[in-house]
Amino acid sequence: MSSPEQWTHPEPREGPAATAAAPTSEQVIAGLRATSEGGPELVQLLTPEGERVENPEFDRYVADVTADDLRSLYRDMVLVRRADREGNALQRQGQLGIWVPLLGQEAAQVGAGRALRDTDMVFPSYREHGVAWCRGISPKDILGIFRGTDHGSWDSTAKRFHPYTIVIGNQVLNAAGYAMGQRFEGKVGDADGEATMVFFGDGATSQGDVHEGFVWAAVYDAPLVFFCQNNQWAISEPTERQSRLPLYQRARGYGFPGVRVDGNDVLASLAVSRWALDECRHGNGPVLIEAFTYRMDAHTTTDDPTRYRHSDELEAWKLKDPIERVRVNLVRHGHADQDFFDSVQAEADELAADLRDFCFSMPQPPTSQIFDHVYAEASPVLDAQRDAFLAYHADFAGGEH
Amino acid sequence: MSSPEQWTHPEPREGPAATAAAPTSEQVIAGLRATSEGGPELVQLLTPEGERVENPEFDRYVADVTADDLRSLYRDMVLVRRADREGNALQRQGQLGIWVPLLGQEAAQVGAGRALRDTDMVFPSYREHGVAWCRGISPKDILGIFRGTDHGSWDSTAKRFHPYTIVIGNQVLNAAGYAMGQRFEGKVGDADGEATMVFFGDGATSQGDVHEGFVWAAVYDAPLVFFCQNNQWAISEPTERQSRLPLYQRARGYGFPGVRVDGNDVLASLAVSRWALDECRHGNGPVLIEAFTYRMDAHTTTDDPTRYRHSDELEAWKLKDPIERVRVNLVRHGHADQDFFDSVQAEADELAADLRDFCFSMPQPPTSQIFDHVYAEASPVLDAQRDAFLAYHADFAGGEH
Amino acid sequence: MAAPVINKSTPASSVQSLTLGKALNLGLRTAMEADPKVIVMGEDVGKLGGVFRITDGLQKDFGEHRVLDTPLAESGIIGTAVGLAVRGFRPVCEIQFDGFIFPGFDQIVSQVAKLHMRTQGRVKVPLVIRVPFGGGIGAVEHHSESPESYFAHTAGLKVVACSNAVDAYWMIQQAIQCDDPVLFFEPKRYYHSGFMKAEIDTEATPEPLFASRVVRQGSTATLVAYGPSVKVALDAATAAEEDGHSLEVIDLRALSPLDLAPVFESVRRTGRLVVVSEAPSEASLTSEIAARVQQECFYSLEAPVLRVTGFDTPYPPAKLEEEFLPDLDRVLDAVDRSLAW
Amino acid sequence: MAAPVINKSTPASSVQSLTLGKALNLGLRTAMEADPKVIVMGEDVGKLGGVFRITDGLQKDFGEHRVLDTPLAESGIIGTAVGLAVRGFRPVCEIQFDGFIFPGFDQIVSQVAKLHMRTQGRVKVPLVIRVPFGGGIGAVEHHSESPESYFAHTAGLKVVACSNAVDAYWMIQQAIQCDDPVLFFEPKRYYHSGFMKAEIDTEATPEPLFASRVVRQGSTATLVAYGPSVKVALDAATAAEEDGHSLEVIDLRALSPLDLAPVFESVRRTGRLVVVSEAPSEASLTSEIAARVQQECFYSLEAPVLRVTGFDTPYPPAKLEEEFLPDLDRVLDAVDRSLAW
Ligand SMILES: Cc1ncc(C[n+]2csc(CCOP(=O)(O)OP(=O)(O)O)c2C)c(N)n1
Ligand SMILES: Cc1ncc(C[n+]2csc(CCOP(=O)(O)OP(=O)(O)O)c2C)c(N)n1
Ligand SMILES: [Mg+2]
Ligand SMILES: [Mg+2]
Repeated sequence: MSSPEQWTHPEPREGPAATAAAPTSEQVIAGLRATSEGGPELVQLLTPEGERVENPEFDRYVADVTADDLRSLYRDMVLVRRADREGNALQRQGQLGIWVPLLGQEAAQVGAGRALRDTDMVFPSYREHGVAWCRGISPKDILGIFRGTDHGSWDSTAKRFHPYTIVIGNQVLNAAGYAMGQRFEGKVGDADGEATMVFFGDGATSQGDVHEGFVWAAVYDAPLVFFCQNNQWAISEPTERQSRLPLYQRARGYGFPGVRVDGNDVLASLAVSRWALDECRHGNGPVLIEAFTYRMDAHTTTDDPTRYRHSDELEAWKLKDPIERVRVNLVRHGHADQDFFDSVQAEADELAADLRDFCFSMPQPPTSQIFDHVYAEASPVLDAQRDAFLAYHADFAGGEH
Repeated sequence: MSSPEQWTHPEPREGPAATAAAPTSEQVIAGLRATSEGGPELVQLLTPEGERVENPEFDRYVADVTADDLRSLYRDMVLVRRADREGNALQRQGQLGIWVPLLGQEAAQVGAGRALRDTDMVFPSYREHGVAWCRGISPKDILGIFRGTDHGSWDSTAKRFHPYTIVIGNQVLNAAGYAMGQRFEGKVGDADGEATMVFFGDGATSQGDVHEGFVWAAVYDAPLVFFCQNNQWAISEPTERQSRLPLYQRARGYGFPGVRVDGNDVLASLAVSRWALDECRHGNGPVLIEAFTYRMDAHTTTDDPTRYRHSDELEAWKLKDPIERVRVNLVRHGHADQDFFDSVQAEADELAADLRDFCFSMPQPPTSQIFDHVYAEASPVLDAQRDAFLAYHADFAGGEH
Repeated sequence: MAAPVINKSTPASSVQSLTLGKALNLGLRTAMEADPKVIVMGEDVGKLGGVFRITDGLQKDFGEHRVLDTPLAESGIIGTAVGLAVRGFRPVCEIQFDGFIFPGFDQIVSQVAKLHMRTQGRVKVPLVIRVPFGGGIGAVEHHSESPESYFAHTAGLKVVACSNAVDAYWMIQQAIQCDDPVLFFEPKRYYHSGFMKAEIDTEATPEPLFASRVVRQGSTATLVAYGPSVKVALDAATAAEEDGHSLEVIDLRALSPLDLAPVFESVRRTGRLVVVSEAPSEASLTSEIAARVQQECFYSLEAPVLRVTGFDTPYPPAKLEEEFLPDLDRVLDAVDRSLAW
Repeated sequence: MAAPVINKSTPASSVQSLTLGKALNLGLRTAMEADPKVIVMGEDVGKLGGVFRITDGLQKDFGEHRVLDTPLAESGIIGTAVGLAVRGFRPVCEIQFDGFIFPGFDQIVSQVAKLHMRTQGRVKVPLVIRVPFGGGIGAVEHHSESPESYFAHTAGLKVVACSNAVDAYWMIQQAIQCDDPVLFFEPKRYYHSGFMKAEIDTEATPEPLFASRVVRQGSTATLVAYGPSVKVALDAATAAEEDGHSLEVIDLRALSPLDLAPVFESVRRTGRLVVVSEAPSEASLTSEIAARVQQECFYSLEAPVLRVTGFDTPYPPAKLEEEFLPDLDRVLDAVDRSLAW
């Protein structure tokens, strides 16, 4: 998460606003190609135009997906996007310190999230609001992170959805350890096996921890799906600053499979995730998935992408919108009518309104929370520090200094 | 470097000495296969029996190697081994705190070392006495590390041979940075280009720093040869604990070439290193070389390999001795007679005797050395600390307490 | 950039009114112009100019080989900077936020700090690691930490913190010129604060880098602070004046080596010392200051050295940071306690 | 293993005479027998039994899924241990040498220390990180360091150091039972020392883990030490007796949270304190002790708190370590200075 000038309350600038350096037209074209073409190995089941294309390898993983299911995937994406936009708006209105938008990554996340079973475990990074949703976590439980009241209020054990991890890459090793535990406990080996899925970005692939996670998971045959959302950007740096090769090929050097999926295709994301989880359940993990997608919004609400990327790129990706292609498909096959879309929209607006109300009513956390839960077993030194401060604080609040 | 019981002055054991767990015969066979067969992609120019085999890809890199050169390579290996054995002996006699033997890795190191030019830079780990030798560094300059008088006394800038690095993996990033600098300075691009070579072990490949070194070098097209000596063991852990795949294949995921060379074949090591350096000079770096070899001795003088590996393995590798195959080849082709071998042996003994004398006469470093060179620009706090201690020390040495 | 302010005593062009952030930017630019071996590297320092815009415009003017948008890994940033320094460069690494320096910790402790000694002075490591540090910006976890004590505890490193725009401008240049590795801590919350804007005379002669400075004279008690806490201490001193207390304020500037002579001198006069820092107190720089002062000023102290610091907890969620961070009132409370001892 | 020593007050089988290393080994074994969730992981801890043989025989008896020879990477060891802890295991990580903990520093600071707070107590991280620490073994670089202050400065961690075989046996078990992450420092130079062999009654009731202990009573001055320095302090106290000085010696045992009540009590009686540690002094645990004692015992101190520590330099080459390390004479010199203040 970057913290930009907004955070530091800058004075109004005297000079002209920074303008994005104007790229040459060759640069625009090269950039567009690099970021928008997934290459021949991209697994896609639903084209940007909403057409279902056959894939002999992965079709069977979504053979059971009914029109009902597709509508439900659509609904998840719409709701998730709506909550995301509300988060963004709440930040703009000063209700949140920062917001980390997922805009554009709904299909990657909902596809992966819906492939998971209750018994599976998830380690998110900080942008996985869509996966959280699929784990039954309300956007309300995420809000505290960005409002600054807590670090997330869901029960990560009950939901099997680990807290958001902000230090890039850390969670990949934590997930590898968890998955090793699943294996050590004998929970792996057949179709009922458990698995773990860990989320990280394209930029994260450069971190030593991600590599070590690959090494550990490979050596211990851990039932771990590495789910890399390549949204083309690590803040201002394009993927070319992290790797010469497409990221799914990184797996080659470790001896486990790597697959590139169209991250804007929820069906493909679902299929590939199911396949990968299935491999892991059976003891054939780990597996790397690179979901080829695009960060449609800024890195965070404090980021200014006009400084480093060209709007043409965004326009090109708009044509590949993850929600739109499902809508078109549903319409084309007569699987949904306007009523359906309206009702989803209404539901989304309600979700947003509810989130908004919730946000406005979030209480200021008590001062004592600074000291709570630092340790599981009390520390007398910290207790004394707390008692002294709370006494001072009460005193101070009570009388004048 | 492991520090074992010897370092901590253990009392004589009351019980029986630890005995190596006896492996099953299947384990012996599997182990032998894993550690002794390099696989079909192994580049070999000289068989263990001393026969020169053709290699269309790499022959040209040693086309200029004359009988003189081969004798000189032989001589280097013999001298380097002799110095190594002397180091080992000096440790046994209490003259050194520890010794890190290179026994068995002479060909890998001399082949690589002789491929380097003066203008190239080298980043060793802690076992590269053979490479040091090729850089014109006397074994005497290494002795201080193991006697505990200094951390190496060669001039790393003049010799272009960085200090030994003990924290596994660190030097790989340092080398990547150096090679980036060579490139930034425009020293790369043709046959006269500069290059850097960095040495590390099989175990080191698991470290995050080595991965990050791969990422950086790839992204910045750094003229860096990653020279991994896979000596089959990281202290007590076989390579299987670090990777599913042969290590040279790790490069696949980063988009640069990886080659496995017979690390016990000095000619092959020379050829592959020349090729790799040449690629780097021309701007086609980085390149990964895995030198498939074997640690014939203990990890260090404080290690006890009987606890974790079977002697059959060692016996199998003795048949592949790096020096012996060159000797056989020289004899077979009439390129060397007994006089030559005798003279090399005499030279080796002289080197050892000289090293020994030197070791015995190494002075105790002055107390003030504790404080020297902590900073390039003086720190008043540390100076005061030093002055107070040296005064106390002088006082203490002078009178009674 | 603001229009230069005309100042009588110096040529018009040599004085500029700059925020702390712009002062750092100008300091970096000046250093890069002066020495082609100076390079800037880090995450997003190029086109974006860093998430705080401290390197704004530098890549455009100095090129991609002198301002490197690096891959996302801090050990990589520091580790390659070491190699570049060995090659003769003077790298200036930006760590995006305080809490992200830890993946690079090993390279700092094992290589950056030790290489000069390891080579008996043959290899210098003139690199600067810039760390925007401290809280007060309403951020999420890991973005508000004060890790300076880890580095002060590490022999072989030098550590400084600037507290104002003028120092920022000079100290960054001096750090770059220093032949030792310097951890350079910047009070991020003041980067763009208008009230931190200052007249910077680029032709002035700066004070030495590793020297603390009395920034306000007083006689009742002494306050010692660094980085963002200097402003807190100064505000406290202003407020205390109303109560008739004259507080001396010392800006440490150098955190390692510490320049405590002015502190000792001050405490010998005032007999009382309060040390202010956002960092947790346990085994920290504030402990060190207390330990040294009680030793050097044993007979002068009329009360023990007191500390006003962040608590020994992880940095709390943003809504609680105001209570976590030392503020004017907590400092004054400590002064009162000291006076009442 | 030595034959059990017969002791009258307890059944023959419950008392054994063990070195510090063997005591740790037995403590680990006992913990693993008691709780199947306890697993041991690290480099070479399996067949080899660790480079110091502290885990000797454990893999043979508990299997490869409970004693893991891990890949060679410390961030990996700690990072996967966190995940295993989240899954319900109680991992005991061995870091091969003090100087190699730094690649794992980020995981320790960012995850191990913060996960419990981050989850408001919902997720516990009951992991133990064993670190053989300190000098005196004639080793090469990075093998003789004392990094404990870095961890004491890190909120969310608990830190202990054992100084003798009996404590080693109990403390490792208590650390494993603790629901907080514990950094467990072991004085490696005494692992196999015969003079450290002690009678361990495995049926005794141990003292609490996070409590310091007066290990020798005295009245002239107080010495505080931990880990390997406890022996130095005790030797100094014995030597001082000849000069008629009665020194009280306190073994801290707990480094975070510090249990200083017995220290305060002692200093209030003796008026003088010398703190001994091998670690560099700057911004360290010894600074913290000095800072707290000068505050709590302000009116009792007859001399400032003095420190005898390693110098603020990288650990020197082995031939110089005798001079670098605090020894009996430097401790006595400090006591003399304290008495003469
Ligand atoms: C260790 C670390 N360094 C730096 C940062 C600051 N930071 C936050 S997000 C980010 C970019 C991440 O990019 P990517 O991995 O592609 O994920 P994305 O944000 O695009 O989802 C950076 C540099 C961090 N959080 N952690
Ligand atoms: C970061 C770090 N962790 C642990 C060690 C201890 N150690 C020294 S050598 C070694 C094994 C290295 O194996 P490998 O990389 O294969 O090199 P080799 O010794 O076989 O040449 C270990 C674990 C270390 N030096 N650095
Ligand atoms: Mg990204
Ligand atoms: Mg090896």
